[in-house]
Amino acid sequence: MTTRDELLPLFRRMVLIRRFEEAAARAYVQGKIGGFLHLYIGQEAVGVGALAALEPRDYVIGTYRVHGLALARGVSARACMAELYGKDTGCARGLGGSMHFFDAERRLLGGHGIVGGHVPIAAGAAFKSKYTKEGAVSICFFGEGATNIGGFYEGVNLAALWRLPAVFVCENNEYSMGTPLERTTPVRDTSDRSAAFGIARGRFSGEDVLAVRDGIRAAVDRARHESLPTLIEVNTYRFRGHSMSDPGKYRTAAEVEERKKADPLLIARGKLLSLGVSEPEIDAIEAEVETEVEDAVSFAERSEPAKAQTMWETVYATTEWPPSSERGGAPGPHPEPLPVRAEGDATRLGGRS
Amino acid sequence: MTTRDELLPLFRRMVLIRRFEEAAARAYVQGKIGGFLHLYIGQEAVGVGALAALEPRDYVIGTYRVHGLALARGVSARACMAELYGKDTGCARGLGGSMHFFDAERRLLGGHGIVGGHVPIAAGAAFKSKYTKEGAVSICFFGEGATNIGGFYEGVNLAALWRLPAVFVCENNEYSMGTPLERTTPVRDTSDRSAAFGIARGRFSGEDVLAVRDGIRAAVDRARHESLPTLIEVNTYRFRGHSMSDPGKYRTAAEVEERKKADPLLIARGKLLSLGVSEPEIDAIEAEVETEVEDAVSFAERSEPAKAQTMWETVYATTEWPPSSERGGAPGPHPEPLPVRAEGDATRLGGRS
Amino acid sequence: MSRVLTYREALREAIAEEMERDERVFVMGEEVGHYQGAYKVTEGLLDRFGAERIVDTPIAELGFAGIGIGAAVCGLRPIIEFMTFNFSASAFDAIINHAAKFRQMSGGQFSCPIVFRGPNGAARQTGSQHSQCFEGIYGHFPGLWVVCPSSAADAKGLLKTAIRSDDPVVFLEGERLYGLKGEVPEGEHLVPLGKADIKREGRHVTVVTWGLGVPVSLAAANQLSARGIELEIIDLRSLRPFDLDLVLESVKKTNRAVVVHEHWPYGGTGAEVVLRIQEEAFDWLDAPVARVAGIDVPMPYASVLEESVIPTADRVVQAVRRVTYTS
Amino acid sequence: MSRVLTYREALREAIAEEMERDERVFVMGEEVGHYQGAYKVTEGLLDRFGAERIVDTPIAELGFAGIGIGAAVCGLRPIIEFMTFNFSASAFDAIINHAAKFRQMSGGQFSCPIVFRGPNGAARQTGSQHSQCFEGIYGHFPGLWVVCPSSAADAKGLLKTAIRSDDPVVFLEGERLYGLKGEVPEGEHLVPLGKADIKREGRHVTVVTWGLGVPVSLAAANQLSARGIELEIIDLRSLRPFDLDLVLESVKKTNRAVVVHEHWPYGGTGAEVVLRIQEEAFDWLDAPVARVAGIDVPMPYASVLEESVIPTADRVVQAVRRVTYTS
Ligand SMILES: Cc1ncc(C[n+]2csc(CCOP(=O)(O)OP(=O)(O)O)c2C)c(N)n1
Ligand SMILES: Cc1ncc(C[n+]2csc(CCOP(=O)(O)OP(=O)(O)O)c2C)c(N)n1
Ligand SMILES: [Mg+2]
Ligand SMILES: [Mg+2]
Repeated sequence: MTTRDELLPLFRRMVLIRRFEEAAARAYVQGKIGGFLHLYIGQEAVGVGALAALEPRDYVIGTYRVHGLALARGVSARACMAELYGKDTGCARGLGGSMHFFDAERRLLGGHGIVGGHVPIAAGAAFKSKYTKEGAVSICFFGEGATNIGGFYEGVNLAALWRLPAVFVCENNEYSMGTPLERTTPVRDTSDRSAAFGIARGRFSGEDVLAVRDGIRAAVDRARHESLPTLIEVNTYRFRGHSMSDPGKYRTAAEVEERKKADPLLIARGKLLSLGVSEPEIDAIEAEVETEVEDAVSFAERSEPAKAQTMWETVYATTEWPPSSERGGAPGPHPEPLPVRAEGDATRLGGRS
Repeated sequence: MTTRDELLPLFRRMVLIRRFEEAAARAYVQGKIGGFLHLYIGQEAVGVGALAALEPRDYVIGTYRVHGLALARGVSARACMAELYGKDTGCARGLGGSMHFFDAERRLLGGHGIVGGHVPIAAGAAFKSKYTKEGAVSICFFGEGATNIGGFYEGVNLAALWRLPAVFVCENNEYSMGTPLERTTPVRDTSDRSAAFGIARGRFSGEDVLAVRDGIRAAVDRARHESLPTLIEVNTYRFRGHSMSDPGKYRTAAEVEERKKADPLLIARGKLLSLGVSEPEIDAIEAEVETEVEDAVSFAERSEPAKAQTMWETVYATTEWPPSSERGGAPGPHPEPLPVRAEGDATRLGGRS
Repeated sequence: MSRVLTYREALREAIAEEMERDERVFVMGEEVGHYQGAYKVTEGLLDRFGAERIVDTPIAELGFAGIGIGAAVCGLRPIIEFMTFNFSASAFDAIINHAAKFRQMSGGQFSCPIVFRGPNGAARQTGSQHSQCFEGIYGHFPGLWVVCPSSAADAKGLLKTAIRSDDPVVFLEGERLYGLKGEVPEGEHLVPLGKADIKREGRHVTVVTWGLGVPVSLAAANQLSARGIELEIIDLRSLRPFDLDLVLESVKKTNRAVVVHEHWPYGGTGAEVVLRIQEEAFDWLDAPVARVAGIDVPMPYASVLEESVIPTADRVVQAVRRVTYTS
Repeated sequence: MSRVLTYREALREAIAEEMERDERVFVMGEEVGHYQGAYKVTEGLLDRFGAERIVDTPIAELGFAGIGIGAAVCGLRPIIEFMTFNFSASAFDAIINHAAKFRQMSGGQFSCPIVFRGPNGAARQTGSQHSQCFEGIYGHFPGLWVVCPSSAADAKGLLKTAIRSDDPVVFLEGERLYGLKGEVPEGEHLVPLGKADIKREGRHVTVVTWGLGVPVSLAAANQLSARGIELEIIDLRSLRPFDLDLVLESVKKTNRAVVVHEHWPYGGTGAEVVLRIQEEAFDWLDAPVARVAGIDVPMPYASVLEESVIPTADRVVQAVRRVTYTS
């Protein structure tokens, strides 16, 4: 039985993701955020629902479309926004950017930019959990496009063979950049691929956050209690382009408008109302979230930029880097001012001979 | 209805592979052949039966365990043996060795050493056939161990998506080097994996060469006439080690002896007898093959070794290689004798300064 | 006669012309068709040549690179686009173990006429997994050609030659150069592989560079020229093999050299060029050959750090001062 | 106190000791367990440590390398064996885009303490797909350590240190060195990463080398010593980063240098060493730095050709003659 107490915090998290990303998109257009920006808008119920089925000890890993997962996992809007701004206070200290959100404390293992590359890593987190018998589950998110690449296959296959406690969640949003599912994937239901691994499968809609939570929970339980992986397809849709630079010509505005009718935020709002939550209560949450996002933006704006020191220190854990000779002109840990002299006559260049 | 005329040439080919590889193994032990030597003994009916379902225009590609395919495709025992001996007369001019047999005329695309790496290449040959509408089918052989690697997955997946005329033949010989199927693969029947691609499957025993031919023919027809790929598991067994250096401790002698009862050569011989072929007729074939193999060995022995010239010419098609400065001490296309002088006193070393 | 095209348009023209000329040529890659190319190099080509020859792929670099190799050894002439070269890491085995070796392993029976192309190097703020240069990697492997044009004209002329080549060519486009404009000759315009080009003549210091290094070095040359130092800028264009003769000729004239490139400092094309210069022109050198490279760190996201990692005209100027002992 | 062990045994001892010492250490790879290792490095370890810590894998280099990375960032200390490093090409993306960058992308929150190890270079007659050297490739990537021991003692001491390192280490074992015997100290024996070792002192020419290049150079040194030329042989051992200081010290003494390595000539560790020597010791050099490398071709199968491709003592001798102007 759904209670308002269950749904309210999930609703709040979804609204937070939505407003956060809207603000990020504005900042991007203003040139305050660089690189790629892949928005999760429309898919919020998947990440929020799925992560609601987890415990703090569980591992979470995702793709370049990671803002929603990070916020759903409890990374602060401040740390997320600051990361987008390339600031030292960001959740990857300004080194990762939009695609590479991390949070060691919350066991968020990224934010990865190579499609499929993180799937074996998720299996590795599950391997560690099994090895140490710590009871943690590893959950891995990826798009339907990713089910065509070897990293996906090898990761899930090894998890199947070794019975690793992992949940593989394919967020089928019907497009891989501009290419619809039928032109990227020979099966229509990506969870069909579970047959190649002989593992359990799941498939459900990503519109209702609680339904997502429950669907994922079954797989999480299977992982935690039986040490068995599951491959799940969640059907969803992104309302925005693949990234901010996507002109979106591969689908019609009408298609997008149609799909927005099943906006997971609308659905959750409707459910809340039917559970007796009042409009003002909901409005209050929305207002609170807006404040939180505004605060995150102004925090990001006023934070210090990412530091050269961090850049050096994160190359190696076990040595000072780089040795002085490889610093080129970039600011180093021991900045070496480059001497500037009055120019001589080029015909009187010095030299050894 | 099997006729003797159908079976006799296939039997002969299987015997040729068997005797050829026995001779190769002897030469290997004598140190006349180097590198790896992966024998096909026990699996002959698979390659011979499968290739009997093909036309000359079809493409064939296999792994490092390729002698049987080459001989079944009609590459001469001479060219094969000479290749093992590293001779200029070999089917890869002594540059490829045991793992890399090629024959452009017979559309044998190798002999490849990277597990799974050749599967996309097979799909590429099929792509070419579809692109040019030439009606050729591409057949690709690999072991059950290879079904765990991304190259296999991506190759078959793209063939499925693009409806390429390809036949993917998994020779399940139950072991991947020393590891039995149940420790490498989460499914017991590798053709189960066809479900991940939504393509047709096949599964049959590799003991009876004609049954193999017929099983493969169905898939070849599907490829040729419907432009659809098939994933087939053929159940087989190798009687020798993974390669010559394999101590084979992972299985008992009793297991191997048991399996030898279903030796495809024995089975074919029995069938021939029941079809009214006489013992002397069979013996004559055997004797003929022995002569052919002996001839191949002596051809290989007396052939010229692989040439440095070939080594240089095969790096690039479009430029002379290497530029003189990169030849080091190796014999080059324009051999540059290295001057030898009487040694001076080391304390009087020359120098610029 | 020539027109001004962007680097991107020049590449597109090369592809279109070669596709017109030879039916065996096709393009394959992610989003090359309906989406018109992630970097729009293939814009309009789907309409013109159809889906059989402009082939959108799923995300399966190893798979479609391998398909290209299979098609190439069977007689087609594939152009495989990596959306960025970073993703070629997923196809690494196909490129180095199959494309580079097919001819050799087969004793010369098969050639592998394939072009692997796509953007190389840093875009802007796309982070460490998306900002790498690959010439230093692919250059290591005999059997591959490696090419990296810096101008619209070279982009067109080299790509056309690469498509016609019977060997595999790794064709690295500057991710920051797509919008660069330049004169491109009308009509058939071919640039031979393996030949460098002097982008600026000068007598004091030889700068050996390619790709993004060319505009950076040209900017430095302008700064230095005002102070009486004239750089000779050699754009290698082809990196494996590279035009050592032209480099040596210039160094023997200037007696000083600087290599400038975006890739990381360890090894790679840059170090190879330096090694060959000191080997073949040692007695002509008046100073050690200096290197200006991308800084030896995974690319950070923050813009301020990223711009400190990529070679700049200032760093070239400093290197020139070092080799001219004027710093 | 020391005993004579083979290089292979020394590696095994390092793994066993570190596994005894630290429960987080495990080994994963193809045939490392029941089969006792394709090259027998892990012989006996399955019996001793059980299948949970000596993990046989399917053929899935990308998958198990990635599993290692995931386990490492979560706190374990995986040793990932590639049956040969050639197969690491299939795991290239995992190594260069994930292991090398995890720490950086996360702003330092995660480290990736993992060892990728296995045989590097040519065995005998295994052909072009099975005979490659990878130090020139992995050395290019900041974030990775690259190590390549040439003796039993170094093999043990470096592997132990690598296993304890908090960073990813690419640990390249000489495919032709496994049977090499040498003294290995009893008890805890650790060799620091990043430090080279003088394997032979001499005053006339500095030879910078590693891996198979060490025995080859030592053989050349014996030949030359009889003629009064004494080579100083520096075994780099760690290739990224490498011990430039020791190299420079020696070159400043001998005024001549030769680099000797099995990998192909283009770029790589060899070219980097040459670049740094000429950069930092230019005024001390009496001759250009010479290179002896594997010949720039995919490895042919035929034995006679293979042996002409791999560096030999004769080729080192010729290079020494070049830099001493005695040829
Ligand atoms: C190996 C690799 N190839 C290509 C890309 C470029 N790329 C980034 S996202 C993307 C589409 C992914 O689609 P899907 O897996 O469905 O996820 P979605 O973006 O829809 O969430 C592509 C092609 C990449 N990042 N990595
Ligand atoms: C990518 C890669 N990894 C590992 C190897 C080493 N190797 C060669 S054959 C083999 C076993 C293959 O088993 P299977 O696919 O069942 O074929 P079979 O040898 O039984 O015919 C292995 C591990 C390789 N050649 N390529
Ligand atoms: Mg998608
Ligand atoms: Mg097998």
